Amino acid sequence: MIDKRVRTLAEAVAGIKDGATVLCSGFGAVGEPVELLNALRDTGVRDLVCVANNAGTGDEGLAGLIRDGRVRKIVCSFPRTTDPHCFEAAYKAGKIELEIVPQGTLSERMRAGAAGIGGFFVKTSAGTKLGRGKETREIDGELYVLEKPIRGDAALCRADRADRWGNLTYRKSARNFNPLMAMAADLTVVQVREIVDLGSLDPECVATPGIFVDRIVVA
Amino acid sequence: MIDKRVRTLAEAVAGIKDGATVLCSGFGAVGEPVELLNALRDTGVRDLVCVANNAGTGDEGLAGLIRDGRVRKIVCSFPRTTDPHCFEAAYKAGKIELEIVPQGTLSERMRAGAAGIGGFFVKTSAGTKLGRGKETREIDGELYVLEKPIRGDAALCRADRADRWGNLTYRKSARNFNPLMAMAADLTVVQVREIVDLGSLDPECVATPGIFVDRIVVA
Amino acid sequence: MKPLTRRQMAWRAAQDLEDGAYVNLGIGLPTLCSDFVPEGREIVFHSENGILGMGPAPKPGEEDPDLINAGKQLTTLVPGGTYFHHNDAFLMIRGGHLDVALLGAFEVSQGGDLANWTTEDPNFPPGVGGAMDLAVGAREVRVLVEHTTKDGKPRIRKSCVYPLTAPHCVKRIYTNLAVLDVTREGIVVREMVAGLDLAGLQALTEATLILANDWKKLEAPAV
Amino acid sequence: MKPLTRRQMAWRAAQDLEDGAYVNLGIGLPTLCSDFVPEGREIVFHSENGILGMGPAPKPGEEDPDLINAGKQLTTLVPGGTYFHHNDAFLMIRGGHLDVALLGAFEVSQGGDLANWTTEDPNFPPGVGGAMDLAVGAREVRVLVEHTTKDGKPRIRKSCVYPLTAPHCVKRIYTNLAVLDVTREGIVVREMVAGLDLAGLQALTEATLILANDWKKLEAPAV
Repeated sequence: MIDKRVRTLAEAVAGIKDGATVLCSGFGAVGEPVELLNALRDTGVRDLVCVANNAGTGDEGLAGLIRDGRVRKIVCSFPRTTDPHCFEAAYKAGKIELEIVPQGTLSERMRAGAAGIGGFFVKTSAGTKLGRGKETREIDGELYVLEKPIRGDAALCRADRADRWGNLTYRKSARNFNPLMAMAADLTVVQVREIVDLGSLDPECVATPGIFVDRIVVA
Repeated sequence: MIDKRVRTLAEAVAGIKDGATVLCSGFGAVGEPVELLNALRDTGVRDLVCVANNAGTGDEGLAGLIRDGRVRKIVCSFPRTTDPHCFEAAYKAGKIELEIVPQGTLSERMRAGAAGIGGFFVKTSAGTKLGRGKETREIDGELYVLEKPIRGDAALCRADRADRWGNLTYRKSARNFNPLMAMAADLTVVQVREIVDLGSLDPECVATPGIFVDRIVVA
Repeated sequence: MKPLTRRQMAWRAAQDLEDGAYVNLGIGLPTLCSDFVPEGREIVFHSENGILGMGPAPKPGEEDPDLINAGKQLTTLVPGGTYFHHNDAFLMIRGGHLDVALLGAFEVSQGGDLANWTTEDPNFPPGVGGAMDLAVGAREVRVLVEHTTKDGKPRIRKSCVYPLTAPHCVKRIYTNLAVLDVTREGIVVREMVAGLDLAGLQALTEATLILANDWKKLEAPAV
Repeated sequence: MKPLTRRQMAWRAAQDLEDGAYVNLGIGLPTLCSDFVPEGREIVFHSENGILGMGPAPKPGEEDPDLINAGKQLTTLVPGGTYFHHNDAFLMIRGGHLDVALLGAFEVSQGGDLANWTTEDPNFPPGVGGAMDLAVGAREVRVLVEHTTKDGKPRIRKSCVYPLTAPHCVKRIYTNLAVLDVTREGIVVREMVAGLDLAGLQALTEATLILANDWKKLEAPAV
């Protein structure tokens, strides 16, 4: 029987090791798996590379991991979102490495990681500072840069409803990076509002099929 | 006001020119926009390049276009599906050009066309006859080939329900190539079972947002 | 001479959004445009966090914390609106599916280069968000920007001083003083506020301006 | 010696599908495996036309023309099953999300090369379908194939004569005579039908075989 439910947040994040690359979902605080990120901090794990859109908001979740010095490097598109004081303090103190990636490129690099794409050409960042050092190619008269896939050792996600197979639905704009990051990691852990019976999610409306999900926990 | 509804099949396919590249959806006959393809044949258009998974089944739809000599070239993964006699006759008579593309590569090439990706590396076909002549690259010790985007001048698709903005839902495995081809063409025309009031499709369950759709017709 | 207010600038930019257009509004000033869509036009607003069909800000009591725009403000969905994930949102952007991206700017160059993501201030970590994707992906990029900086330095320059968001992408510029088009021949003045002539506008602009034969007075209602 | 029937071959391959596995069954012989999943195991069958959680063939009267498998036969969906588009179906395949692809073959080489898409018969147009994507993308590729052609020629060869589907991809081979693993050392015989010895099996195989120390008799119930 397939049963991806785990009972505790600690079980949910078990096994994520020092130095791991962790995809941290959410757009600002919306869709952010705050409780999973807090539980990850409680494991004592260190030297993380976190991939996220922002760099934490307030003091919980990703911000808490950064505040407690657990994040060696953050790969994100826009670190300064609402109340980024944890990140700003770490950045000014030189305690965190920052890699800025355009939001669409960040998203597409994770999709490539999920889809077995070894690399891809996009126009985004061509001819800019963020495109420097990247392989370029002229395609049909326009300049493209080669981008490489990103995969996580783990992805921490948040959804609305799940069944025991790990099928997921989301609410409104809280979907954001969740379906994408869920596909792009070796271990995908999802906190959900509610777990429902197998077969009660509409098969036409599941946004993340369970094949991408390893563990679900209610939080 | 946005109103993508057209009244007749003839209006729906108007403007597709000789020599056009037409993305023809469907997996075999399931999800195939048979009535749109028949209407396209009735326009008298010639020298089409059709991109499809198969090469027509029976005598209607894509098969009819091929039988009537309107298709100069077909790009597909598997020409011989259920009852492919129109294609087989044209092929044996040397009247149609055939380009075989692995199904996943075909799908990904159209997505690249839809997504502004200039090219991408995949392992599929590397080291095989279908990979010959393609640029290759070793990435992390494995051989990849470079694939290029496909875009259609037009895409003909089939959906279950639509609203006047062109938002679409599908039924079961009739979804197949439809959402993908709908994104990858300059003109996307969709035949649907039913048109419903704006706002009556669940915004969480729309499989093709209307931005990709130009015309809808009930058929 | 009476420059437009920020709300008037947004009003002016909104007048050019055609019925049925799919539009992404950048964070800040461009976001205001959604308040000024001319009566009778249906514009579909796109947000890079997975929304098509964004509506106005929610009424008190109708806020939903799971429904925000790209600027992380609470928003709403209109009938016909849909949700999707981030990757599909950027497929729409990069794949040329948006008719217009209306963006803010630090600078625009004579050749249409856009600089809007970093001033390289060492006190602030940089952040690019979706700006570069929008700049290369939308079918038409328009910019809403004050004509000069607070201390009077031109923002429309021969070439950008700040790092580029994308080269050669801007088509039209709305400022508090003028409406300008980036063309092969140079930057063409389509509209100017009353009391300003080409010499006066040129004095506030580093790029060389060309006055359109059919230029008009830039006017906006009190909004 | 009594070779397995085709249904017995499918039965044998099905015994190795672990509880919880995500599995794609190739067209033809592999499709039969879904009838023989051992009691108590939940296997999620994937179909490249956008289905996870395919069930058995529909009962008479319950057929839905919009619900077919990759072989274009009518099928069903089990509770927990989902639908998605072709591109997501192949993202699952190419991205290494499937545990097992069970495929048919014309030939398999000693090094695990697979040839299953064309015999280059000039009378038939070629067709590859999803075979190449499955061969490179699934975490483990297993093959179900008659040990020899109808006229007795070996299908397990030193190198493939027919054009490859993918090099070095096959891990395990189920034939009507044996279960074989492709290893670095060569092709290892794990099971053989009663009445056959290594010399007898080798005589029907072009690739060099190695007998596993713990080899077993290949047995299947009458299915």
